[in-house]
Amino acid sequence: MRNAERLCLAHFWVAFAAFLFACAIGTWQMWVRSPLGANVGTPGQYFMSVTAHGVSMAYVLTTFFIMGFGYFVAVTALNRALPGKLWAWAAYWVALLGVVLTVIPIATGQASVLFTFYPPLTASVWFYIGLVLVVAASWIWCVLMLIAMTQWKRENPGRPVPLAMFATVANAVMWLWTTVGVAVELVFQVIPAAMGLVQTIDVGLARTLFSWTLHAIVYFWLIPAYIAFYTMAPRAAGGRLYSDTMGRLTFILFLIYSLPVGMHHLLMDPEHGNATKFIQVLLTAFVAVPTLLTIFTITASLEIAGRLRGGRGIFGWIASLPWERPMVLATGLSFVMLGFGGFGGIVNMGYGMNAMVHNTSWVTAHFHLIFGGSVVIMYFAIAYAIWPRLTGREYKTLGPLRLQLWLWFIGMMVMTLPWHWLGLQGQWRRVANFNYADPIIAAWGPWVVVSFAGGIILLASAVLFVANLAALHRSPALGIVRPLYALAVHPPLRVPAALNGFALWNVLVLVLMIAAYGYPIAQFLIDPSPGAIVHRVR
Amino acid sequence: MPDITPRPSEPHVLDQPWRMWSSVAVVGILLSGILLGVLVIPIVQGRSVGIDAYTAICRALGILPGSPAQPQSPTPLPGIPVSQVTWTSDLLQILARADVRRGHAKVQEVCVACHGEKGESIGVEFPHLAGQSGAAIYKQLFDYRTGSRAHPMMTDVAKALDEAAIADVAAYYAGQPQRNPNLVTMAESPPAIVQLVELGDPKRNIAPCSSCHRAGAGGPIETPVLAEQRAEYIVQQLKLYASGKRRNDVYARMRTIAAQLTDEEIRGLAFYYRAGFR
Amino acid sequence: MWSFGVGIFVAASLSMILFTAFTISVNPPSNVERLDPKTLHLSGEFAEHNLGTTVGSDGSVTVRAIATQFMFLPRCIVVPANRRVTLRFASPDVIHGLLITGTNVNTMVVPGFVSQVHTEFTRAGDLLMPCHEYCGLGHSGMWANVQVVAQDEFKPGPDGRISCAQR
Amino acid sequence: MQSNTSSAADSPFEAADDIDETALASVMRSVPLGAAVLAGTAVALLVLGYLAVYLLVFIPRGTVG
Repeated sequence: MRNAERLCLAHFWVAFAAFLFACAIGTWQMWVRSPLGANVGTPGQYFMSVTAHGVSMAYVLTTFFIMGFGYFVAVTALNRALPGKLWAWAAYWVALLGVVLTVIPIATGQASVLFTFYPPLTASVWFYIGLVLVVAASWIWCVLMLIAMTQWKRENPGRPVPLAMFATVANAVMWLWTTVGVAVELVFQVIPAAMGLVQTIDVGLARTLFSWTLHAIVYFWLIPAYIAFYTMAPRAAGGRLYSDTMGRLTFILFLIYSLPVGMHHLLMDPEHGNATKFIQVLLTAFVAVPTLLTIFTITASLEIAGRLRGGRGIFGWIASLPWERPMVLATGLSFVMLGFGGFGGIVNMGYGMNAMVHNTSWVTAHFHLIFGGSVVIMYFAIAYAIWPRLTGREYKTLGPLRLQLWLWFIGMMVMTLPWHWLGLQGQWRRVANFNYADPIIAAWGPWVVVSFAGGIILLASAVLFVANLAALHRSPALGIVRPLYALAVHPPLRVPAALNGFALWNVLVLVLMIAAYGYPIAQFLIDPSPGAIVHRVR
Repeated sequence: MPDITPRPSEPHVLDQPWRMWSSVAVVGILLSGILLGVLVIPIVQGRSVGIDAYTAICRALGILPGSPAQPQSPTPLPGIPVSQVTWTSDLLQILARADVRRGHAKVQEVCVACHGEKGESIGVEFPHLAGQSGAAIYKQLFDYRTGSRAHPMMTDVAKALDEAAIADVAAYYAGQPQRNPNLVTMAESPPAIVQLVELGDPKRNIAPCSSCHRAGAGGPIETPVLAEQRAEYIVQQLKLYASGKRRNDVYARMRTIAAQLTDEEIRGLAFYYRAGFR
Repeated sequence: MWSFGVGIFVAASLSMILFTAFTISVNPPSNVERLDPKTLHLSGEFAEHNLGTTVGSDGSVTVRAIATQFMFLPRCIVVPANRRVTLRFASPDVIHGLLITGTNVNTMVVPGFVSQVHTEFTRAGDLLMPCHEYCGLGHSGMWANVQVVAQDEFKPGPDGRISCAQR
Repeated sequence: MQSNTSSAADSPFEAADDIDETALASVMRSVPLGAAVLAGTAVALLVLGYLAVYLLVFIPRGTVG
């Protein structure tokens, strides 16, 4: 089994290397944008940096972490060897090759188009080909996850798939659906333009296809955090999962409602009518359901733990939770950030209300809180939880781990709360510098400096995180392997096929996607919009 | 210790209500969304401003332009173009596939006297054309030809060329070795000029010169590349833009910027981009 | 019980949207009006000299502006306070976007389409209208100024045109 | 990571915990009251925040459409 551990570690180290690098350049960007960094760096350098930050965080950290974590879950939750290990390694190397191909044009300034592309701007074709390879590799991972679950079900007829694996496969299935949009955009529109085969591009169609991917991709990143909430946090706290069914429902709801909602990223776009926007906003409102179910179920699970440890009264159980354990601490901090991020989110999805905040720092604050905050802090907690098992070594003390989690939380709050405020004032996104001589912008200056301080705290936390993991590789050998996954209060004995597989849900996703994206995409085929001239950045 | 001994499920009995109710819920949510978004909201909003239901629904779906909640009064206005060049897909393909040999012949016939066979101009008032963007050369020749830009010599020269010849000439000069940023003049330029080129001037709302005029910057398609260019030519053209005597820059992209530059800055920029030392 | 609460939450957030849509007709700016970005400058309403603020014979105020790499044209827009204004934008090149600080005016400007926002500015003052979508290396230097003036200061010329310098 | 066993109970990762069933049963009489109150309060605050932004910022800035 050493091979499976090496496989996981190989993925995680690529992910965390990209993460550390992205944190460093992210902090640099905040300096450039602040009043302290006037005339630092050219726009070329700045947008190169933004592109690298986005690609590292959104594509490399997430994809490699999720693949590595998926392999870990498939082996440990199913308690059987990973099928197709050679394929898994092949996928790893293909993804790594993709990263290298993507990084070279970014570093040479030939791909300063940000990680969200913005056609008709086009980068060097290698930038896109590299990203396609990363996605293709992740498809291999999806298939391996599906095979692992199917084989296990065949060996264990009638038994419920362990929740951690069920959720991982839900994520794999969702990811296959998710990537269709961006894959079509890249293969049929952007790559031909980047290669010079075509001179114009239908921008409305490109934006629509990208929006297909743009929301669900965030849930792809998020699901590992939710797996930790449901399967690891209750055990770490010394309790049980309040409801296994709730967990299954949550992941199913993520699968069906994360996809037909991407157009809420296009609310301010002119190429779609109000009606289709409204339909997707209504579906977006239902994306809140799985998160609200999770908040309740996990809080109840922690309450079980707290009361078992002697907590009394309505809130007494909170104090008696073992907050010294990184997983419990991270879960608590993650929930706080999820609350603030959710607040920002319901304003974003507010149909007309989106006009108040679209493309302002409010949005940047929202996704940094949700992804960078509540999700990435759970990536930390997962890494801390499974690193001893991967390396066979034990922490000498948990102090630095807790410090790191606290620093991340504080840094994230200090960085993003001012961004919300600035966003409401109209501070816009994606600029290399502000004209602080303007009276409106001058008033923002102090808050920009505060958020920059938050960025520095985050960078310190990121360095400490990698140092903590690296230190473990030289720590004493692990004594006892503690169990990782929580039991449910009522462990599921039989579950309906609907909660044990994805056939029904795939059909419903198809129905929803046809209803939500059928006409919005078809309109570009019925009446193609006038093409825009391709602008090549290189 | 809980009993976790597995027992086989009875899929049909257990599964049927799940199948049914989840489908009902999802389809119900979807239908209510369609009902509200396509019918109720546009009809109610349209009624409040006197737009009939059919028009309101068509606007909501995006079949007709406009908002279902606002009267739409399109006012077609006549317009006078500052340049008649239209960058179509076909034109860009023609430029990409233009005949360089024919272009060379044409250059030797009409251009060589001032701009040189390889695009190295023979006098300070003539721009170097070697390695210049083909689209930029095409745009200027076309504008001379249609009168959007005027020059005592170039107007007649361009009028004698047809569109295909313009494309050939543009492609030929574009294919000559590219001129590179002149590191010496860049190093000798005062910081304020370097800043204008690299960072622009936020206080005056001037974007960096390099965000369009560097090769491969991804700016407007017709933007000329500035590198090792005749300083005198740059000064002259910036002044023409500033005074509004030259106005074939689509949407006044250069007129607005040039009008804000001081004479000293114009000279500084010309020095920064000047040719020499090869 | 909790699912019930979740249901209430979803219903409440949706009814706020519906309430706003029905009472004050708030929608996202969705004006599916195709216009070829390659010929914008040749003729029609987005030709250079038609840009800016125009008051129609019916008293309607329309602002037309171009978002291009890397500036807006006109670079300053004047609008009246507390009066219905229609803003129309188009891009001849790449994707842009804009907001006006302190207001709800916000739209993407996608080449191939006319973006249209109807609004009423509620307070007079000098505002900023930056490009908020990445449009290339000069993106940070792209913004316009917006002057919202009181009704009695808003005096268009005989041709119905008014610009910042004039007022 | 052992793969030679088939029962989840034998796996070191999903092993039985040492929670006493009677203690759990007694705790389950009060769960999820605290969770409902805590999560309910958090969601209520969220809604209040949303309403505050809606009424204090969005509406005064004028309608758009």
